[in-house]
Amino acid sequence: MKLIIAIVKPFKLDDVREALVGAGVEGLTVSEVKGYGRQKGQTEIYRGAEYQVNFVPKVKLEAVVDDSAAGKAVEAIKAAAATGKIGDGKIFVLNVEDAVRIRTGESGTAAL
Amino acid sequence: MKLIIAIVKPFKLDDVREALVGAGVEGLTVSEVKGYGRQKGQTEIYRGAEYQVNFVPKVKLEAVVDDSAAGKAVEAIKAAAATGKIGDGKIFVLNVEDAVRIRTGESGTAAL
Amino acid sequence: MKLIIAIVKPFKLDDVREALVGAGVEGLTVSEVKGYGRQKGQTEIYRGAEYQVNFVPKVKLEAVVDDSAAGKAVEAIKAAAATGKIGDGKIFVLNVEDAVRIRTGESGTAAL
Amino acid sequence: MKKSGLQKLAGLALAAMIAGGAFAPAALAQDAAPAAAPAAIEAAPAAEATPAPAVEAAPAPAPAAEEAAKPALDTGDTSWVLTSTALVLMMTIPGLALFYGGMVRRKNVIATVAQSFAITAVISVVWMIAGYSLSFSANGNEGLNKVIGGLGNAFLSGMTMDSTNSLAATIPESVFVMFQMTFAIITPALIAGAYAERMKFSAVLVFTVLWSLFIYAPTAHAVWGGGFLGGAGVLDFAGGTVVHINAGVAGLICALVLGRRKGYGSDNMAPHNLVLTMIGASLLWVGWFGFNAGSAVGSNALAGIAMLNTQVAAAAAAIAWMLIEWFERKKPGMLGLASGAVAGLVAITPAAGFVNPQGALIIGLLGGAGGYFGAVWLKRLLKYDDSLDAFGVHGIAGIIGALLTGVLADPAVNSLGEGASLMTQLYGVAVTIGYASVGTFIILMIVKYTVGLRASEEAEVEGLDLSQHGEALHD
Amino acid sequence: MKKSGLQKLAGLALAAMIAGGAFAPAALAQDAAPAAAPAAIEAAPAAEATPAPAVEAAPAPAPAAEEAAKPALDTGDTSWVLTSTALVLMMTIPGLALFYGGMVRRKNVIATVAQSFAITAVISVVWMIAGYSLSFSANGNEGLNKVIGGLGNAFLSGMTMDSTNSLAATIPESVFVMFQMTFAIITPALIAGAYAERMKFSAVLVFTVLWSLFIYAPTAHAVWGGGFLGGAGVLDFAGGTVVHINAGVAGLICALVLGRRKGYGSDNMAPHNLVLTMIGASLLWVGWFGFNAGSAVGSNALAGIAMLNTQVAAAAAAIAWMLIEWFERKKPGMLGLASGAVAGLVAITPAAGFVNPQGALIIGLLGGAGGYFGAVWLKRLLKYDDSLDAFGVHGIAGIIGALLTGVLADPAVNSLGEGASLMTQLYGVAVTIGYASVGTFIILMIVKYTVGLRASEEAEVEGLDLSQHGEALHD
Amino acid sequence: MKKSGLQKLAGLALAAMIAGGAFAPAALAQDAAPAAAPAAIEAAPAAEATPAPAVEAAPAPAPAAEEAAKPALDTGDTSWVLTSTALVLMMTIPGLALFYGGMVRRKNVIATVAQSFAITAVISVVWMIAGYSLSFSANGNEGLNKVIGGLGNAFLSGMTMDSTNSLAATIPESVFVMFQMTFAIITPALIAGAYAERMKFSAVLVFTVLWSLFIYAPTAHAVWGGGFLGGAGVLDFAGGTVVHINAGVAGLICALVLGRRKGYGSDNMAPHNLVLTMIGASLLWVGWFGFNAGSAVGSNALAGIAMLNTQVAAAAAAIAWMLIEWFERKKPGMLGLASGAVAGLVAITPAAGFVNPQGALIIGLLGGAGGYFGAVWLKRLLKYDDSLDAFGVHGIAGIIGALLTGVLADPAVNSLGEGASLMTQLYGVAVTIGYASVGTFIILMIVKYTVGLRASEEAEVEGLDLSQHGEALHD
Ligand SMILES: Nc1ncnc2c1ncn2[C@@H]1O[C@H](COP(=O)(O)OP(=O)(O)O)[C@@H](O)[C@H]1O
Ligand SMILES: Nc1ncnc2c1ncn2[C@@H]1O[C@H](COP(=O)(O)OP(=O)(O)O)[C@@H](O)[C@H]1O
Ligand SMILES: Nc1ncnc2c1ncn2[C@@H]1O[C@H](COP(=O)(O)OP(=O)(O)O)[C@@H](O)[C@H]1O
Repeated sequence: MKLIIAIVKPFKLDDVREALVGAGVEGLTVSEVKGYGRQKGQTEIYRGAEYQVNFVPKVKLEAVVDDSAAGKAVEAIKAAAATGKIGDGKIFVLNVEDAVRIRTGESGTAAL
Repeated sequence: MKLIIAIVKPFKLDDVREALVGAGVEGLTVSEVKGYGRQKGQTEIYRGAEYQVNFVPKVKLEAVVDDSAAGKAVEAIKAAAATGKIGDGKIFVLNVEDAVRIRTGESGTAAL
Repeated sequence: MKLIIAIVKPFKLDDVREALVGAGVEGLTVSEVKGYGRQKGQTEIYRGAEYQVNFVPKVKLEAVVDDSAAGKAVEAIKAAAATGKIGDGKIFVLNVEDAVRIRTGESGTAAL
Repeated sequence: MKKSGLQKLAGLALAAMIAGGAFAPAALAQDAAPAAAPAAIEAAPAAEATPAPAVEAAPAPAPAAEEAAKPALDTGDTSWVLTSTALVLMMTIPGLALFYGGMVRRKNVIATVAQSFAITAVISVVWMIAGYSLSFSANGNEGLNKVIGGLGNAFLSGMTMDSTNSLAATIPESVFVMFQMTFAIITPALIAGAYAERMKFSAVLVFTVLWSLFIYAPTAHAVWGGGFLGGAGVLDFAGGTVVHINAGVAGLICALVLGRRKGYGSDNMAPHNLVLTMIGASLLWVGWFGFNAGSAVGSNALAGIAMLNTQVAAAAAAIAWMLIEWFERKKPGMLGLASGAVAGLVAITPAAGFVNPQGALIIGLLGGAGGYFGAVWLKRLLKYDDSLDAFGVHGIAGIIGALLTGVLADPAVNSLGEGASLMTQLYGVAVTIGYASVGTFIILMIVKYTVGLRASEEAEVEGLDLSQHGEALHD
Repeated sequence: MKKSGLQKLAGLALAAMIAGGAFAPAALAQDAAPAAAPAAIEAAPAAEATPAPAVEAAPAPAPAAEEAAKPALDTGDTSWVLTSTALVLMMTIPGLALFYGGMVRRKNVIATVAQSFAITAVISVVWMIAGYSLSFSANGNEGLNKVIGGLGNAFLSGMTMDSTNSLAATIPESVFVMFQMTFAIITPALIAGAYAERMKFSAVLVFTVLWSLFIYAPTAHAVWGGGFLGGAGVLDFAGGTVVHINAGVAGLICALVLGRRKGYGSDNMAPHNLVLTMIGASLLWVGWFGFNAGSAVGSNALAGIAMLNTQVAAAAAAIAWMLIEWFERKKPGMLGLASGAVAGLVAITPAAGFVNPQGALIIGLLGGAGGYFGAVWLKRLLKYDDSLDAFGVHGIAGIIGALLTGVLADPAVNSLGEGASLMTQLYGVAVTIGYASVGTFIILMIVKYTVGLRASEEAEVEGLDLSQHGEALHD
Repeated sequence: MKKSGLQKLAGLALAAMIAGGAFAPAALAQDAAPAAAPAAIEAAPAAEATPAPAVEAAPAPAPAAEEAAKPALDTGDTSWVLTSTALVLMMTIPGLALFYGGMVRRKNVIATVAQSFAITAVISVVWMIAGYSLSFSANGNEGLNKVIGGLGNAFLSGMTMDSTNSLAATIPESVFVMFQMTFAIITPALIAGAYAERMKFSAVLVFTVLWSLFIYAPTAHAVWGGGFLGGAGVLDFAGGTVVHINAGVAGLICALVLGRRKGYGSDNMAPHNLVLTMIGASLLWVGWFGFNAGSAVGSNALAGIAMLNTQVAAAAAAIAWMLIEWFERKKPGMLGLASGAVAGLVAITPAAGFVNPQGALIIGLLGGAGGYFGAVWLKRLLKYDDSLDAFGVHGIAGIIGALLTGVLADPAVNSLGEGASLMTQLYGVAVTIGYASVGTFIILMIVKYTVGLRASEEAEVEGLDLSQHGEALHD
């Protein structure tokens, strides 16, 4: 199994979720994160004091999928999340050794 | 070493923490996340406009443990987080290549 | 490629970011998390009712780097995040199988 | 203790009467003075200070003989009571809504503020339909009049552009109706602190309507509207008994009947946003100027001293709570400051127009300490879950204030204070406690077996915001 | 419908006149009574109740013959209008700012509250420079005076420590200027609900200034300041037409011209913080006492009944909305309660000093239901994006209230209500709708082709907080 | 500059006197007029407008000869000052608490609002015990009376239901005590902006008590209570000198003595929630009506013009700040609008009852620009860390307003303005600056070497919420 981590623009979340579901992914977990990269953060000035906010709001999606489904999932994210502008984000793929569904105790691919 | 990622219901957090501590886990890191899965989110209606919130609040626990302790830790989470109802969550196990304790510079299992 | 996960004290975030950038890391992703470990949380008392908050606010940095850059990155974090006091945090290193830059479709090391 | 037993009986009798409309037992007929509630009499000396003589000096628009006796409307008095009405409404929305809303968990904040808001709406209409009449009109039946008003002013019929209520002769009746409405609103809203985070919204509404008609109206009538408590000389300047003890005791019964919140004692139930609570406490404090100084129903030295006493007591109580907390908890908190201030405001309420500022200082210090005792020690001891301490703060501090009014009333401030006595105050307190507890219990039972009282366990875990209102905070 | 067509024409004519300064067509010269707006006449009976006779009885400081006729300033009346001014300002900041601020998405909350705040600042100065004069001074040209005031009081010149406005003879002119200023402030601020989350900040400012001068001032003059609508007997006690229909209709035009927010219908646009909205609605409610009861420009029974009516209608409307929502949506929400209350407050505004409390109850129930209809059904039907329902709530409930005033006015409450007629009210409503829609459209076009109306798509996606103000919430 | 040096000396002398009780050096005995502070004299013309003649016309309740001379209490005046008291209390809690609370970092918000709240409680009691007496009673020793009141009214002894203060003859003394108390409360609360995010809570309390007794009371006495500054003709209608310059300068000294916050210049210290700041600024604005118009201590044209001037100046200053910011920072922000409004309110405070609206417009524009200069340029230049710009806004705008009062006072508005002079105003400003800076410094030293001033570095990093109060925001 693979853990696919995707960091994307927040307003793309729903599109990406739909694309993943379309690609057969049945579950995923999302967190609000702040990203640092080529896309620069903004500067805010309050009463003359300048604060550089180096981070840009992003969302991180994590989905564990069967090895065979990983390629399709990555493609789906890539297609749905792209705007062509800087800051579109990244996808990382990691190996997962085991998965367990807490409710049923199933493990392995059956747990996804 | 293994990284155990568990996504559980928020009100189970304290139970799970206690179970993990009981299983010998000495440190863990928690984040608030939103989950998508079999358990459906809720619909909110404001002045007639319907907003489907597809995500359900969950917490994600991450604990890095010694290879030998991983099985026990997974069992502990499974036992503590289960309610038997849909949405109980998942546990994933990944391999960790190295760990470092920042304060002391220790690395490997000693760092946990 | 390696995924470097670092859990550090929130007020060290900017120092760590700068150190990583100094070490050649070009992108990273940050989340607010709560940590449990040797450093204890605080107790709050409201009208005589005691609530133990077992978790301490931390930030989690995630950076995927080229294998060759991993060691330098870990060192950089270690140096920048240390205060010598309990709660300084941990660094974990995991293997990453693939990376994709959404905007361009590049993959592998080129995507970082 | 024999007397207190008797009074509980009296309370029960009251309940029976209102429910069944039975006649008042002779035992209650303690030669009630003819309906002269405190405020009414104040109006007289107050009027002297106002340019009333002008009326006498103006023979031209010669009014009828009976009208001549009636003091003219006073624009200054009217202005202050209009203002006070706005201030007291502000106490409930947004004041109390925020005070309570900040103390609950995040998942219940919308539901908690919605309770204050909905109670405001519902009671406004109830008051117009029947509440005002039951509280402040005379009941044709003299026996019944000791405990409940008539329905002659139902739907505010009988109120005209020229009419006044005898308790407030220098302001239009509409202004008196409105001012008193805001008291009728805040009282059941205060009870919400006790049942917070677990009562069904429908239950809140039904409970509120019944409680207002069957507990609040008779109590207000008994103390202020010409009933037996005012007649017996019980002093309650602005509602220590009618509002705070009443609501506090009702809250205690609610907490006992509903049982504890799921997870009480194990889950983290820390107040989610003390900034909201601070705003709420502040608006309660500011609004209380209308509550207490407005109860002079005039713009005069009595209003002035009531406001000053209010301020001194609130401040002293905040300091008292802060210091005890500093000692016991090692750190003084914002919640303590806010709670202390509210306890002091509660404690001074019955006394505001009877004591001097030195007396207010004492009442504040003791009220603050008493509130701490109620919310921190007593609750811990007895293990009931009065979520936001409606009883701990309003009940206990209300009792302290009501009793101290009997001790510290200064006739130089208010000639009505001359007859003040601890025993009479105790009598008023005991009757109110007895009546409120029995009556609230009965109403809760009625609600329980009709619409049901408590949200389902699932709903409670999910949070009342989503389960009761389908809404959530998104930030 | 012929009549309504005529009135639209009249509206257009008005627009032309103000823009070009042309003379009023004879068609409009419907023998307007000499400038006697409602409030002015009220002042008379009110004064009788106040110690006015004292003035007659005091021959010593013998005033000139003409002065003798003029009623003296009354400290009580003045006090209440001063207070009302504070209450109405509080309606806009922080009331309306929060009511709206809680309903937008998190990324737009600072921008939304900044709009209310900036509008307050800008209109205050505009009012001082020209707004007051155009609204409430007489225009030397009798024809023009039917539709717009003169510039004799520009920069408040002519106002002295002794002057009064004829509409409010017992209070200093400065107090009347201030009180009316707060109405001029809130009206354009209300429109912001329609263009929320997408209009450029610079456009907001320019639009506001033009709208206030060219739409608000003539309307206020026509209804209250001696113009043709007041002259025709159109009743508007506190601004149902001048404020709410006017702002609601302008909002609708803004929504139509600006188009929908990006993502409307697909993105989650749920209100981000209904606690803020609750605070806002509460402060609007409390502040509305100043709005409606203050419009009696005196401290008397008329103010009393206006306040009472305001409360009853707000409460009834909140209940009505809640019940419909409970039925349709299965759960009653905090947003519904707040929206209902505001709808009721809007609906009672024109009627507050004309109807009795029973009438207020009816207006509240219908106003609440009408607001629900406007904000939920109508918007869904017609698919325009009136972001926060400026038209749905203020427009619709305003129209309901204005029309019902013609039906329910009770001469026992206010003798001016005797002439009340549904047709006259309809006439006032139609003229206002016609004028406001045409005028607003023209102004929007001017703004569009000068500073531009809408924020760039990028700016809208990023959020107005950062894009317009360079600020963000950090918690 | 010789004169200013002299005045600093005078300031030092004052400090010595109060601390040691020494006699006033003859040098200070600049023939002070017998205690007639501005407000007192206003009361006279105001009274004329009120139905005072009625008293003369009413021979029946024949008062003693001396009483006949005394103007009667006026319910309208009383009503407005009661209302104003509520408004000014609301400025501090929750107004200032939120204004400041929104500007700090999230970890310090509870501590920041707790400071305002605790200061309110503590000063209320201090004022009752000694503050009022030291400020507004006459000192038996004529020399001392120039700089400090006596203790004859300590614990408010001597105040009766009939007594009045000579500065406010038409309202009960209790009302005057309360009204002035709210000024005594807000002044030290304002200073908190300078030491925010780093001062220990215990230090805040001790500092506040000492500062109120040793700096505020003498200043209030010197300007309003019959002391040498009022005697010298220094005009300060509502506290530009006594409240704002005083607090602003004290804040600067605090900032200098405490040093910068840890991380100043490198850490992100952006305001965490500008919605809270907007609420705070709005309530300050609305409450300021009580502050300035209430300072007429009557309900008359003077109150009216003061309110109008307040509004115009606040609005003009918000616009001025916004425009400068738009130019310099490219985007106008909510914080700028709020800061500008507050700067304008500060600037108009000394002038509110002396200038005409055109003058207020000028004061507002300059006050807003001056505040921008103080908070943005001056702070950047001099590198002190006045966390929330207590000095930048209150100090600078206060000075501008005080000086412009001397230039723009219009005798047609207030006959007292006739003697207005820039030099006299400068004298008042200089003495206040001198006295406040030296006195504050001494008090800070006392606190430093007793309870300690600054929270530990660890506590500062953790945040004052947890470290000082053991509480946290949970949302
Ligand atoms: N090496 C990395 N490790 C972890 N996260 C990264 C890395 N590089 C980029 N990211 C994340 O991806 C986001 C987008 O990256 P950025 O460089 O801004 O744009 P782009 O991917 O289009 O070149 C960043 O905000 C950050 O959250
Ligand atoms: N494949 C997956 N990858 C990542 N997270 C998942 C995956 N499947 C489920 N989850 C997480 O687990 C949670 C519970 O899953 P759900 O399908 O609702 O219930 P259950 O596990 O009981 O069948 C989800 O809300 C989501 O956060
Ligand atoms: N085994 C672990 N797995 C995941 N996170 C951990 C683990 N141990 C520690 N942490 C994280 O590191 C933080 C610091 O650890 P702690 O034990 O408090 O201090 P130290 O590392 O200095 O001994 C914790 O708050 C937690 O977030």
